[in-house]
Amino acid sequence: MIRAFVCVARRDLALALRRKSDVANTLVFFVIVTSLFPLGVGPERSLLHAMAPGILWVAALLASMLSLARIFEPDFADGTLEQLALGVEPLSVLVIGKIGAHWLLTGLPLTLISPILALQFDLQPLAILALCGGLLAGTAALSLIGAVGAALTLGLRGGGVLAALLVLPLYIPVLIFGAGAVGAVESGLGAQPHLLLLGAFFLTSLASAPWATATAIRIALD
Amino acid sequence: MIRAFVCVARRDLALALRRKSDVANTLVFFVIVTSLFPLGVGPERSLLHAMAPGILWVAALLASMLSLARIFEPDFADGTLEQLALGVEPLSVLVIGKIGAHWLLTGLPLTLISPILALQFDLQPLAILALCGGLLAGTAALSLIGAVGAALTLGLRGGGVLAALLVLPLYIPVLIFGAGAVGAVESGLGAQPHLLLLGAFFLTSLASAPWATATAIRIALD
Amino acid sequence: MLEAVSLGCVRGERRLFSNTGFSVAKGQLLRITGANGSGKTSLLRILCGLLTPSDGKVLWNTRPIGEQREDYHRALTYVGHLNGLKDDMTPHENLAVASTLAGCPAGRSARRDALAGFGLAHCADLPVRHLSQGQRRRVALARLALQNPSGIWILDEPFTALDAEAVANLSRIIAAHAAAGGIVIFTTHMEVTIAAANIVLVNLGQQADRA
Amino acid sequence: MLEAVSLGCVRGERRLFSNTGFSVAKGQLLRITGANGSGKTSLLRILCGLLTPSDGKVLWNTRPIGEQREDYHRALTYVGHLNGLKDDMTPHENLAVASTLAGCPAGRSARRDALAGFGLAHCADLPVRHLSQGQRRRVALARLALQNPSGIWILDEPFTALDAEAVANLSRIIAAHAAAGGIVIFTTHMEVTIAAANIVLVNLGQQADRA
Amino acid sequence: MTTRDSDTYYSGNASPSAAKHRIHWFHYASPQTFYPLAGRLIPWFAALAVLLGAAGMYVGFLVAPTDAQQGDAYRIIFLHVPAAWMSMFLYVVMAFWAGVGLVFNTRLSAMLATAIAPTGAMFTFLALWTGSLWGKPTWGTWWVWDARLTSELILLFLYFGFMALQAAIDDPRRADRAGAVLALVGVINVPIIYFSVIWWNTLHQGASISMKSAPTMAMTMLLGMLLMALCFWMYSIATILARVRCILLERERHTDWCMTELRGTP
Amino acid sequence: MKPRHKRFALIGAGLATLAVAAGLVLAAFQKNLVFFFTPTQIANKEAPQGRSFRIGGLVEGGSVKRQQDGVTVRFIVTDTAKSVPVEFRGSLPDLFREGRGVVAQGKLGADGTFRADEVLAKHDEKYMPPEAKAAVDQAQKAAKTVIQ
Ligand code: HEM
Ligand SMILES: Nc1ncnc2c1ncn2[C@@H]1O[C@H](COP(=O)(O)OP(=O)(O)OP(=O)(O)O)[C@@H](O)[C@H]1O
Ligand SMILES: Nc1ncnc2c1ncn2[C@@H]1O[C@H](COP(=O)(O)OP(=O)(O)OP(=O)(O)O)[C@@H](O)[C@H]1O
Ligand SMILES: [Mg+2]
Ligand SMILES: [Mg+2]
Repeated sequence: MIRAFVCVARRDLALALRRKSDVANTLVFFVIVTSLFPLGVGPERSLLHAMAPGILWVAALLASMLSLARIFEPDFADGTLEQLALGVEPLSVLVIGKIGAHWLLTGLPLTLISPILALQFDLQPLAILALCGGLLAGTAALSLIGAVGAALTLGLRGGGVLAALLVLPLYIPVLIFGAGAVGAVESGLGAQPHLLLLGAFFLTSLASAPWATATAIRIALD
Repeated sequence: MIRAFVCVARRDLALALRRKSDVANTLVFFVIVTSLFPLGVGPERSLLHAMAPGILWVAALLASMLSLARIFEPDFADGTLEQLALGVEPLSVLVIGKIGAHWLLTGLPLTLISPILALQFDLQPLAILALCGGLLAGTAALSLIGAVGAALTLGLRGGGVLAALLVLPLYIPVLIFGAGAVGAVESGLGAQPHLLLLGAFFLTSLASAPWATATAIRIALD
Repeated sequence: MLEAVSLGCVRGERRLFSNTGFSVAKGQLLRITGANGSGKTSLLRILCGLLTPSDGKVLWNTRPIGEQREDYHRALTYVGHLNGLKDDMTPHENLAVASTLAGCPAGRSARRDALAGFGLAHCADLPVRHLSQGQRRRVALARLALQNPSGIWILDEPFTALDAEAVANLSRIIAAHAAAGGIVIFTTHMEVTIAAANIVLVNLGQQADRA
Repeated sequence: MLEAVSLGCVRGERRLFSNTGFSVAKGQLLRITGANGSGKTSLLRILCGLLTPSDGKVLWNTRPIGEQREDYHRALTYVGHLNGLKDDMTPHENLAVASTLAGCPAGRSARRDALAGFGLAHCADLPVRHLSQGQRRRVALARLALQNPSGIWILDEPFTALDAEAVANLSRIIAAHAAAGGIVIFTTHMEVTIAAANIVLVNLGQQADRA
Repeated sequence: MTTRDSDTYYSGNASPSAAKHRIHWFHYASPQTFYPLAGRLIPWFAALAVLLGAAGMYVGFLVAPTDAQQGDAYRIIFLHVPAAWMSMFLYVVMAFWAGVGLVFNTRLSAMLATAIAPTGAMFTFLALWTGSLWGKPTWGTWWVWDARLTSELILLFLYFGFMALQAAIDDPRRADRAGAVLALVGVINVPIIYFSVIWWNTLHQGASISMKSAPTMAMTMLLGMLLMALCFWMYSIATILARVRCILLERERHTDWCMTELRGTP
Repeated sequence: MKPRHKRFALIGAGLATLAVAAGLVLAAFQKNLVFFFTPTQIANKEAPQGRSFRIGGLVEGGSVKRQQDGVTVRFIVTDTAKSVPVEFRGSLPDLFREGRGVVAQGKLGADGTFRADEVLAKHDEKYMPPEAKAAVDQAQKAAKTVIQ
């Protein structure tokens, strides 16, 4: 079981690294979104500072959401998804492998690069720490929830939008607590409660999302 | 020539309306991005007001960029693009048809919906007018420029990011003038010069982008 | 032994077939024939457990396949219309992943032999996106050489895009598999001669025009 | 008359063929043979003008095709490995678009006849995504019935996925086109008998292993 | 517009006879003759670059007087202005050769364009870097979003895009042609950079040197700047030629002349 | 239409489009599209109200006054026709001198004082040694040019 799990995760990582796009795509998107804002909003320091948590978190959320839209689609189109479904191990385990790879390729780099982008906005060191911690748990939760949406809408005609509509209500709490953590530190309060809630959110989705995703994939292949 | 042009545009419109996603996708994205910000940033009025032009324009730019990434890809994958290239009419004319359809499906709805979203931010009526006018010409220019990027990266490994990297330098002026127009009105000046420049930008891309796109498509099919 | 018990299938508004039953024992070949659109692919996917039939059931060793999915999948190899290959990976890597998922990871040399058996030695390390139509099909089929020798092969038009030599080669491989006690279920529109003792035919008839 | 003058083609690091020349006159059939990966598809794409050859040129009525693209495309119909169909549109709509782009818009009844000719009457209004493999191929081929009668047809493996009846039907259509003064250039791995007077063969040889 | 791309599409190296007719014009455009010629020229240009650079530095840092407004900080001008000039000039040259490659399907000109891009990007970066270094003491800020600065930054992105696009495409012929399209589309940025200080009132100063009027600059300062500009020019030629030679060898390694060339220099 | 004619039509249309674009650009430059506003424009109410913008001009000779707190500076920006008082808290760039160019970002107060967040120095395109500069200054004493 572990072997199949590792195999799937490694396959996705290898594919992404080979295409480069998938890794870079999200990162570039994240960097672009955060850097376009100063261009659009104008160079006023205080304004940018106040906007920082919102901009960073919205950008991270969008980056994660957009990259998720196509997590199963290529496999569906070229027939490898049906091969996964015909594999010996439970599909939900393989799905965790795929989601894990996705997170390693998007959530993690995003978290790692965020301190640099935060510098643009003059955030204090503690706030940056809260940002990273929040993103670590938050992006993982986003990947898990997003995968359910992506699987549900696989092969459906209205694909992309529907997934967004299904997934967004669940994304919003992540956004609010995530941006809240940064804001709390900036205004001199502790970020702990926010971060704990994010952690709980992550664990809950870890327990339920893979099963839901696997079921949705079987339905899509039918 | 006109007939083939209309045929291609109608085909793309019909396909998009049939899938619905393509229209709704961009709109939903636009709405989400602009509405998430108040959530992420907090409800401070003056802050939101000052950010408004930037947020609206960045969101429009991203929506347009993301939907463009796949303007030629499906046609490339299912072989209809090579049929277009083997058509009797110049490819550049057919390309204008495709871009036109794309604009009707993204730029136009985006422009039409923007006044409603602008209300969130307390913009004055004149500023909203400048926003719409700017978006009208600006999104058209974005569609044209973006098509070049999409065609250049068709079937490449790093596709998506690369397209963004190629296209963004040319997007930046649109963003600056677009957001500038709204800002100018807000601060009591006329938006006219900004809008005129956006118009010029649009016309210049109209004259050059279809040719570049057609050439890029032929190169990609090679 | 694989049994289909009074299977029926409805796609969209159309009933493709109903009350179709057969059984295939070890060492037997089953060829499904029928015009375009008569439901062959649908039937094969039902046999794999990918599609739920509207009536009837599929039994393997007398138990429904849904109740023993893991064991059934260990015995099964399905090559469909789609090749199930990743364009960005080489044939070698594709085979490595496929064999691991099928529960019997193959070493590098085993994979090399499998590819060579399908005449792909010289392009085993090119990304699949650069291969010709027929070469891709061959990579998909090379999985057959890696799976357990008494398994069930379900092949949907395996001969498409193959040149004459490769067709002959594949026929030989199919015959050998059956001779070794395996089961092969396949469809094809081509006239192929397979030197096997025991071929069962199931005809799904003309294009399904019935309501 | 279509002429290929000392064509050569290099893909990646490999030279697929070189110094290949032939000419096809009106009423002639040209069949290109060769193993998988020998470069048949590449040659056909060069003849269409989609691929630039590394050497040589293609002449139509003694002028390079690049200098008269519009006229050449008006005469040309290409059916490649890919069907060139939109999954979300019906066969009818697909044909309408294809014929308009080819410069000879077909009316509804002409399209209906073309589809019926390929046995698709009953699924002419289903979206293509619901069709079987063979039915899709038929839709792609139905374009042939709408184009001008003395044109050039370039067909890449047109017989794949077709059932026996459809294969016979297509062979008939090809023969008739040649008899009416058209040119047909095609590849196939199947043994097909086409009742035409004048078939030229070009062999691209074995899998291109040369450097 | 169709004739244009049709030429490139079908003819070009497909017609050996045409190459024979052009041979007088394009003698040095053939890789075999160009390769050794470039090899012979490189040392000369490199030497010139070193000499001019030394002279320029000497004039700029030891001879030229202090500026009345800025004191000694202004001396960064001897790097900034030549680098900025070269960044724009090289882009135009690159687009020109890329366009020639696209239209006439000549291999060498496309390779020239590929070879120019990194040098151009380097000078663009140098202009941006020295500019913002200079901006801190004079203007009081590293960076402002004024038209000159923004458009120069866009130029850097265009160079990057050109290089990234070419790197992403395996097939060199396709890479050349795709790059050419991008380079041509980006040319419009160059006049914008140049005229931005006239069209908008920017924080960046206007032109000190123009065709129409006498330079508003002391003669020795001007001399230092011109020497440095010439030095950069020679340096560019030398590096570009060297890079073209590498690209030539890489792409034509299967041809006879490359084989002999490679065997000759073990 | 013959292919040749079609091609000419397309090229013609492209050129016409470019011409209109050029017209729009020229029209745009008739209007003010600026990095900063001059005191004259501010006097004519052409500058933004209640919003952050940039003001540019010369620092009027003898107008720079440092306040008691040591960080606040007041000076007057002029374009020789009109002038605007500016107040700024923070460190000034090295090149900030009386009689030289300056660009300041900030808001115009109700009292007509410009409250700056950032002050940048702007210089012209003239480079010359101090002696030459003195000579030129002598010659052009009266006609001080307005920076562009
Ligand atoms: C990052 C910031 C800067 C950028 C991107 C930049 C860019 C450029 C460019 C592209 C040019 C060439 C245009 C032309 O030839 O007209 C140029 C010229 C020049 N720049 Fe800058 N610049 C920057 C900062 C500065 C600063 C801070 C100064 C001086 C205080 C300065 C002084 C000059 C001068 C004197 C010229 C020559 C103008 C001429 O004679 O044509 N630049 N700069
Ligand atoms: N979702 C659907 N809605 C309506 N009809 C459908 C749907 N899915 C499949 N069909 C119909 O079911 C049939 C599909 O059959 P299938 O793909 O199994 O054919 P096949 O026998 O494999 O044909 P071929 O020889 O062409 O591969 C077709 O007639 C198709 O039109
Ligand atoms: N970009 C590329 N890089 C390397 N090799 C390539 C590339 N594109 C194609 N090839 C090689 O060129 C050949 C493609 O030939 P082509 O597709 O024309 O074959 P074919 O004769 O049509 O084969 P089939 O009968 O399988 O359809 C293959 O051997 C393939 O590996
Ligand atoms: Mg089938
Ligand atoms: Mg082929």
